[in-house]
Amino acid sequence: MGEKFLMKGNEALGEAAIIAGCEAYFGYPITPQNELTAYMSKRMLEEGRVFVQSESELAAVNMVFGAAGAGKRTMTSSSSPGVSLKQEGISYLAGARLPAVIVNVMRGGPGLGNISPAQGDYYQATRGGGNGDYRLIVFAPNSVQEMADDVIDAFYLADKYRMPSMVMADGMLGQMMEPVVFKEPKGNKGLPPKDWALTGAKGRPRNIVRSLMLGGTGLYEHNEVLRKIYAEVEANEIRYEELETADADVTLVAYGSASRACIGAVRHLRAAGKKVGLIRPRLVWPYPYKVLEKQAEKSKKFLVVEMNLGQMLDDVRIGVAGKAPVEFYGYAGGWIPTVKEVVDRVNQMF
Amino acid sequence: MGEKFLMKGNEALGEAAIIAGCEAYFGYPITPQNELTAYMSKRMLEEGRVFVQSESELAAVNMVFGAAGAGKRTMTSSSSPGVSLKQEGISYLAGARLPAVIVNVMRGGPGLGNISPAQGDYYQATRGGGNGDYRLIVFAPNSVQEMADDVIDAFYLADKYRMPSMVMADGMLGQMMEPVVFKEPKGNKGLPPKDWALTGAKGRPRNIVRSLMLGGTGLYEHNEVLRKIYAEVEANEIRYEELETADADVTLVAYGSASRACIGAVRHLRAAGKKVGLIRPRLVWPYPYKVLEKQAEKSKKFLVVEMNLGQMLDDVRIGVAGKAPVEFYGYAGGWIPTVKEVVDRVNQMF
Amino acid sequence: MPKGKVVIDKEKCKGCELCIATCPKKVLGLSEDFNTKGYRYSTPLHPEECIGCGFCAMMCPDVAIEVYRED
Amino acid sequence: MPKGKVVIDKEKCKGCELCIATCPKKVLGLSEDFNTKGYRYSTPLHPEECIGCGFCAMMCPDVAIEVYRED
Amino acid sequence: MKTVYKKPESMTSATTIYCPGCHHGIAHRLVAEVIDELGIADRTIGIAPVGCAALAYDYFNVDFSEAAHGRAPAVATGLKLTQPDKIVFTYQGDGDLASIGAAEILHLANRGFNITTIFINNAIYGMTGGQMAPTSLEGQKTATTPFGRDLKIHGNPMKVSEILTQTAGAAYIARGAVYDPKHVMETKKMVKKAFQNQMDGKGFSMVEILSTCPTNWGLSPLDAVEWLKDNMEPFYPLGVKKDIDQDQ
Amino acid sequence: MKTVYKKPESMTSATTIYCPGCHHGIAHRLVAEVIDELGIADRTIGIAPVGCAALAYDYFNVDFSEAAHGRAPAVATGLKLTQPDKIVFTYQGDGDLASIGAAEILHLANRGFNITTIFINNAIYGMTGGQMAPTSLEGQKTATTPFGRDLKIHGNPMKVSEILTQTAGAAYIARGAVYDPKHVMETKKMVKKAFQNQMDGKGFSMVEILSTCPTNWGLSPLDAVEWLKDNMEPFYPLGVKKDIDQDQ
Amino acid sequence: MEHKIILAGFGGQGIMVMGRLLAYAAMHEGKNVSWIPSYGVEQRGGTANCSVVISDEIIAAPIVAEPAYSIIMNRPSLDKFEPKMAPKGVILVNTSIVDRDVERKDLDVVNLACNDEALELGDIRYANMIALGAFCKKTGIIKLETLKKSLKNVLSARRQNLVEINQKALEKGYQLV
Amino acid sequence: MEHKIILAGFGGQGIMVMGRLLAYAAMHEGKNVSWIPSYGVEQRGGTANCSVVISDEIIAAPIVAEPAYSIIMNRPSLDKFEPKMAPKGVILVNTSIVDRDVERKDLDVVNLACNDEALELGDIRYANMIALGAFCKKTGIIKLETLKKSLKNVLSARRQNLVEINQKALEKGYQLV
Ligand SMILES: Cc1ncc(C[n+]2csc(CCOP(=O)(O)OP(=O)(O)O)c2C)c(N)n1
Ligand SMILES: Cc1ncc(C[n+]2csc(CCOP(=O)(O)OP(=O)(O)O)c2C)c(N)n1
Ligand code: SF4
Ligand code: SF4
Ligand code: SF4
Ligand code: SF4
Ligand code: SF4
Ligand code: SF4
Ligand SMILES: [Mg+2]
Ligand SMILES: [Mg+2]
Repeated sequence: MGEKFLMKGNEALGEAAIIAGCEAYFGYPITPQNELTAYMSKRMLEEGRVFVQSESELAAVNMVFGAAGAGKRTMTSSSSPGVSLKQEGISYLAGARLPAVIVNVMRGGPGLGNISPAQGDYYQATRGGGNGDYRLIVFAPNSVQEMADDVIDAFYLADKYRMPSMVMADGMLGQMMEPVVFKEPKGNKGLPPKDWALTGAKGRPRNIVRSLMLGGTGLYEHNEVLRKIYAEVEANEIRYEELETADADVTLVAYGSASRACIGAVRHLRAAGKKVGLIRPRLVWPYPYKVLEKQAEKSKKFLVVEMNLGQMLDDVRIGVAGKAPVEFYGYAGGWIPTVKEVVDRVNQMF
Repeated sequence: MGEKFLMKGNEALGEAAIIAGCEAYFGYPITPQNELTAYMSKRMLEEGRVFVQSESELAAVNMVFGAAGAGKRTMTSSSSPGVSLKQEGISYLAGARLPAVIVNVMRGGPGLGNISPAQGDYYQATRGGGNGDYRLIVFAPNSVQEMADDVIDAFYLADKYRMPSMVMADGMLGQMMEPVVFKEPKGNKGLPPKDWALTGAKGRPRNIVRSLMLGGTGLYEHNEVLRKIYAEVEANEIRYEELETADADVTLVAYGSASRACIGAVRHLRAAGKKVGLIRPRLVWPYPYKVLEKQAEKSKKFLVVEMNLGQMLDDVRIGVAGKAPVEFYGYAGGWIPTVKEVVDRVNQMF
Repeated sequence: MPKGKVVIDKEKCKGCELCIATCPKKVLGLSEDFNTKGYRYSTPLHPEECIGCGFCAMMCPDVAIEVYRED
Repeated sequence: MPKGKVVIDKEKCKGCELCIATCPKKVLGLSEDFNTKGYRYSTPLHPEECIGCGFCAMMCPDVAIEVYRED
Repeated sequence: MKTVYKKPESMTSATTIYCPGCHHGIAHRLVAEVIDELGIADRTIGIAPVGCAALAYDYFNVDFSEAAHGRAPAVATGLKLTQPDKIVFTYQGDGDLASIGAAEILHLANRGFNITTIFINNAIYGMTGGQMAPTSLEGQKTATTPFGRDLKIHGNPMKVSEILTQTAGAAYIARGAVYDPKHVMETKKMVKKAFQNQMDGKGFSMVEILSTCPTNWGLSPLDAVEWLKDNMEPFYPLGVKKDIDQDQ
Repeated sequence: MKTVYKKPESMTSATTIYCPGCHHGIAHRLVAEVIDELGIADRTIGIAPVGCAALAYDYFNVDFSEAAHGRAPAVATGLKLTQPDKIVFTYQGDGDLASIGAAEILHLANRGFNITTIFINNAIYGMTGGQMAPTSLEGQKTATTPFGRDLKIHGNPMKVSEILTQTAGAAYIARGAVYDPKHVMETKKMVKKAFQNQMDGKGFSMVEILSTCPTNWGLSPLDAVEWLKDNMEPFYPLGVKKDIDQDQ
Repeated sequence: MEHKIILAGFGGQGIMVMGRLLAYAAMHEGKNVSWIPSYGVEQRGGTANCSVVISDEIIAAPIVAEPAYSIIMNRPSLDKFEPKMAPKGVILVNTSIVDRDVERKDLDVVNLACNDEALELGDIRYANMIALGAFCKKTGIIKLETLKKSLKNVLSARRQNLVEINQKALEKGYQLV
Repeated sequence: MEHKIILAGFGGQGIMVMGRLLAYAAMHEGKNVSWIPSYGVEQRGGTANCSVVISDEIIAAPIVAEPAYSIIMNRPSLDKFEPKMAPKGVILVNTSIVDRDVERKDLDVVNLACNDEALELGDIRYANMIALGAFCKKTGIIKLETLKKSLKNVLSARRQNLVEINQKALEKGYQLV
């Protein structure tokens, strides 16, 4: 165990990226993730690595495309509207099978919205806001510690499956300070070599990085490769936490910031003798559908709590598959559930 | 009934927009929707209306923001990667509650992909590839005739609910010629006045068009307004077609180009005595969940057919809610189902 | 020298001192006390010196100043 | 005048005639027949006139031409 | 007594969110004064940027649209082309105009559409807390150049007005400042010309205004003025850079 | 007999998809010849645009990356900064570079990062079937200017090289053509200089090449050359526009 | 009845116009009809082709994968589409340009030197109409009269003066089978 | 036990540092802790405030809506947070600047002229530490020693020379209650 630091989530994301061996960071300022860009502007230079404040989010994600194509660990970060601008680039990364880490510190939407914490980009993150069939491995941390851990894993899994991954946080997590201990990264242990990288064709046939597959059945076959990889990720990488689910009559489902109030609520309601549990997906893609399916066999009701108008709700419905009613509790544009609110809402279900 | 024309889908989209009173079109070339931009470059000038070939898709959608803000009927069009670039702008349109029509003539993805027909942007269209909680009214035509009809309705519904709408076609529909008869548009009958438009503050207090809601509970309340409108649209505007569903053992679900082979397959299979039907959503948002739910009470199995790796599949699963198994048949990157393929696949289900 | 009059809306003032620095007659200075937003505000310490040139108003980012001059 | 030799890969040629127009010695012309891609291709009609200046190759967008010259 | 100065009609009475001494406020005032003097308030439409001036619509008494970060020129194009009789202007910061919106302003200027732009160059991203802008100066310490802007690492400061003079469609490009009454008056003339040009159908006109950001420069408003004079003005010389009326 | 001309090593033997007489092929060849002559094939990384040259990687025997439409400068930045010892070049059309990618090229040039750009100006969008480009000329009929480019409606043609000379970071900006052997030779020198500059760490270098698109201009390859000489060249004068080696 | 047709040749041979004419005529005869070009990069220099489907019912698949009918105007098109033809399909081959025979024995082959016949009318550009006229006679899918009447719909305003000569070409092709 | 604390005042009053110090000290005492600023446009000129939560368990809500404790350094903050305080909460008010009394009767009020006390130490900038020292004594949430030890964590490298004087301010505040 290393030293314990008290750090802002945004800064912890940055330091974790440094520890994970991020060699190039490209970003553009936007609240509430500015501390991350600022942190990298200092630390990357100190470490002799690449930092560029790009002219836009579009440029940033395409710089990432370049650095990832060079076989480097690379990252970009933004907040909601900025991440919208990256959608084409993210689709390209997925299409060209380039590993990279994208951070979204979500804020209120739609449009310019505001800078309060929100979870309105769940659809975008889990279903691909860009064109075509592709997926990101999407981490949904709920604490500064998890933000640090997830960045390290995000780099690793991106390399493992040769696909982009995302850490989906929100303004609350980005802005708050909590204690954090940085874990030892796995390095390149168990990772495939990046023999596809563009490093100059010295002593080998030339490499090409691309998502364009014109003519014939190239793109069709490429999509079958993607389908296979995504199935593999779904088979291997389901991550979630359960809290008091074994005998729960009501099962809460929540991720990220919203899940913290739910943890408090479960504690509170259990103390009051109510059988309430929580399923908290740690990755929201791949999604723990089977866990929900199993839970639906015992739990009488589900309540999805999100800081949006109901997005993960779709996934819970798919997982529960009609075996129990699924209710929703959520608001968008700056609402952060309190323990009391969740408790009150759950109490209506008994 | 008007004259019957033989027209390319892309051109029919354009002519229908002219008929619907589109006052300003902003576009950027991309295959396979180029004929639409070209058509507008000629016809809009002939009609004395506004045509701009913008410097990019980003610029196009933000020009639409301007023209919509002026209270004009306005449209932009593109194909998959270009529509990805519009995601921020679309989110802004939704946030600022501006009516506008966006056309996506989808091609193969992810990334640059290819220019073959595909349906890989279903998620993006129905769940908002941009940031925040917002929806588009999404039309899914399967013929040149429907493309023409849908554009006219898309303008009308956009104005009715003060939100952007989308016509989601694909390369096959855009490129093919079929007979088309242009229907009479409803004009502004039954539509609310655009008293919010930016026309100069002569004789009235100034108007402001925006999605930014800083401070206090403004954005929260704004999202509640959106939630209400979306619920209204969901209550009023469900559109779908059913084919031989009454006694179907197997129900196909498909939209757009993929649905044409399914229609052929239903015909073929019925001729062979197999009880097969088809549900074809004409709008994919709002989605006819209840129709599927009802059908799941009688149909033994469902098969979703899409030219992607399974996207509407989520919606069918939500609608069917575990009452019957839902299978999937689809490939991405240029695959267009043939009648024979669908027939063979359905036969495996008996 | 014409005679001028400067009127400052103390609640609009943010105490930036741009007006103070620009006044050719050193008419203005910061108040001792705070306005409700917590700023020390600009105020005419020597109103009699004012020539109504309007420079202070020209420099005020918060449109807190009105200037009048004898015809 | 030095003596040159021009070699044209008829399958690479797309018959654009840029080489033909540029040849100072009018060595080249279009073939009567088509290559497998359906193009009439450039061919030395007067090979003996070639001075090996390389202009034709310089203009060929399809790198279909090789040029040699006597030392 | 006759009134020498009063709040322009085209401004609301709202108190701005700008920091004490921020030149945004002066720039706003000049625009409002010009709108008043030209008598166009009831047919003017402004476009607010994403930046400290994002709430500009709270301060101007004319119709206003928001624009996504950098896209004000595109929004202006949509508004103006559909209503050629209206006066449309964008108001943009250096991050908005020179960084993320570089393509849009370049194309608007090159097309030469009849639109007016007020460009606030404060050599920093004010709104987001003081990051480097394309216009930040060599050596300037910002939130994202903690060791100072190093041209090798962070690239060169961008002279937007000089670049835009090379576009065919720009009718008028000028750079002013508002750090003293003399410059306020000169700059106001520029702003007026930029609006008058639009009324006369002359094409794209832009006034760049060198401005302070005391907060993110970490200086008092008065020290910020000195810093501007000592550092920005030498690198970004004031004056009219292009004027088709003069050049012809 | 000695070899006067042979396919450069840095080109593959694949037949291009380009139309007969398209100048893309000549431009490719020049770049490949320069790479050969500088002996940098095994450390060069090219970036293909979205445009007719989207498949450039099929024709060059060096490492290659695709880039999203217009974003080649950004992709180049990612590749170059992480591997400063590599030679990175973008190859972009006028739609790619001057239209959708205007912000990226402007910022790359202004930063002055050590990257080389080959800019194919054929006054049209080739790949998508002949729409107006920012560089299309007044009166030019294209798929999206069916009545000819009207400056009032469609805006002015853009002189990209002239604009980029105003950036601080551009070390070398030149405009060549390849319509006859003389210009091919001259333009090759420009291309060589643009690559040599990168090897010498001098900063951003770009060569604009006026090129034909016989297909979308609706002309034979030879008529297209004449059209280029008669129409494009007068508006886009050839020559070195900026060279820090000369200017100093 | 549903007829699935492929028309294929070089870019300049008027393949698309031929397809559109067929489609227009079918529409005028009250049929469901679809026309779709193959589009894409491969078009440059390669073969151009389009699918036409004529049907009494809604057309399920506008892109013809297995044509029952085809008009083949050059050699690469023959190479490409001969293997794809439906069993016993009708294939019309422009022998003026195509330098090999159809190999499949099950196909119903019409060999016609379209270019040569067109040249007799003054220009090889009418080869497409020669072919279509012959196709019309051979298959009976559409009436010659309708084809002739529909010509005005597919020729641009500037080319309306060519209606008559094209009608002649159609007739000539019709006669040749 | 979970302690929900709001610290509030003007921008320049060192509110954030005060919060971070409290959080650090709590961390050093082995507690779960969170610190979060209110961020946004309203910061400019308005009040700056941050939430600190110190708990033995996982912290469910880092943003404090209903503080049980607060340190109020200026008048607008009192106006804003007094109504939000939990019943019977502890509220420490900097009477050097705040020109009204706390109105709620249920609250446990500590009035302290922090600026004046700080001035005695040489600079009103130490007012925040005076307040925090007093808060420490009053609430017992954290040990004075831990606060003092944690100072080096929140002062930047350049400011480490100010550790001692700040420790003095903490002590002084501690003594004043
Ligand atoms: C797409 C997008 N990217 C980033 C931001 C965050 N952002 C808001 S304002 C701003 C920059 C403001 O700087 P400038 O344009 O110079 O205006 P100033 O505040 O200095 O007046 C940025 C990057 C955003 N809102 N949207
Ligand atoms: C985001 C996006 N927008 C549009 C396109 C479509 N597109 C492909 S190439 C091209 C323009 C090509 O023109 P140019 O850059 O001049 O290259 P050329 O083909 O003339 O060499 C366009 C608009 C695309 N692929 N991606
Ligand atoms: S009007 Fe002139 S003299 Fe009077 S206070 Fe203002 S600046 Fe000073
Ligand atoms: S310039 Fe205005 S805001 Fe600044 S001190 Fe003077 S009156 Fe106050
Ligand atoms: S080498 Fe010179 S002379 Fe010989 S064919 Fe080529 S151009 Fe003509
Ligand atoms: S230049 Fe090349 S492609 Fe063109 S005709 Fe000559 S050999 Fe053929
Ligand atoms: S941050 Fe800077 S630009 Fe923004 S209001 Fe404050 S001083 Fe002005
Ligand atoms: S379309 Fe034009 S640019 Fe593209 S390959 Fe053909 S001639 Fe060249
Ligand atoms: Mg700025
Ligand atoms: Mg081009």
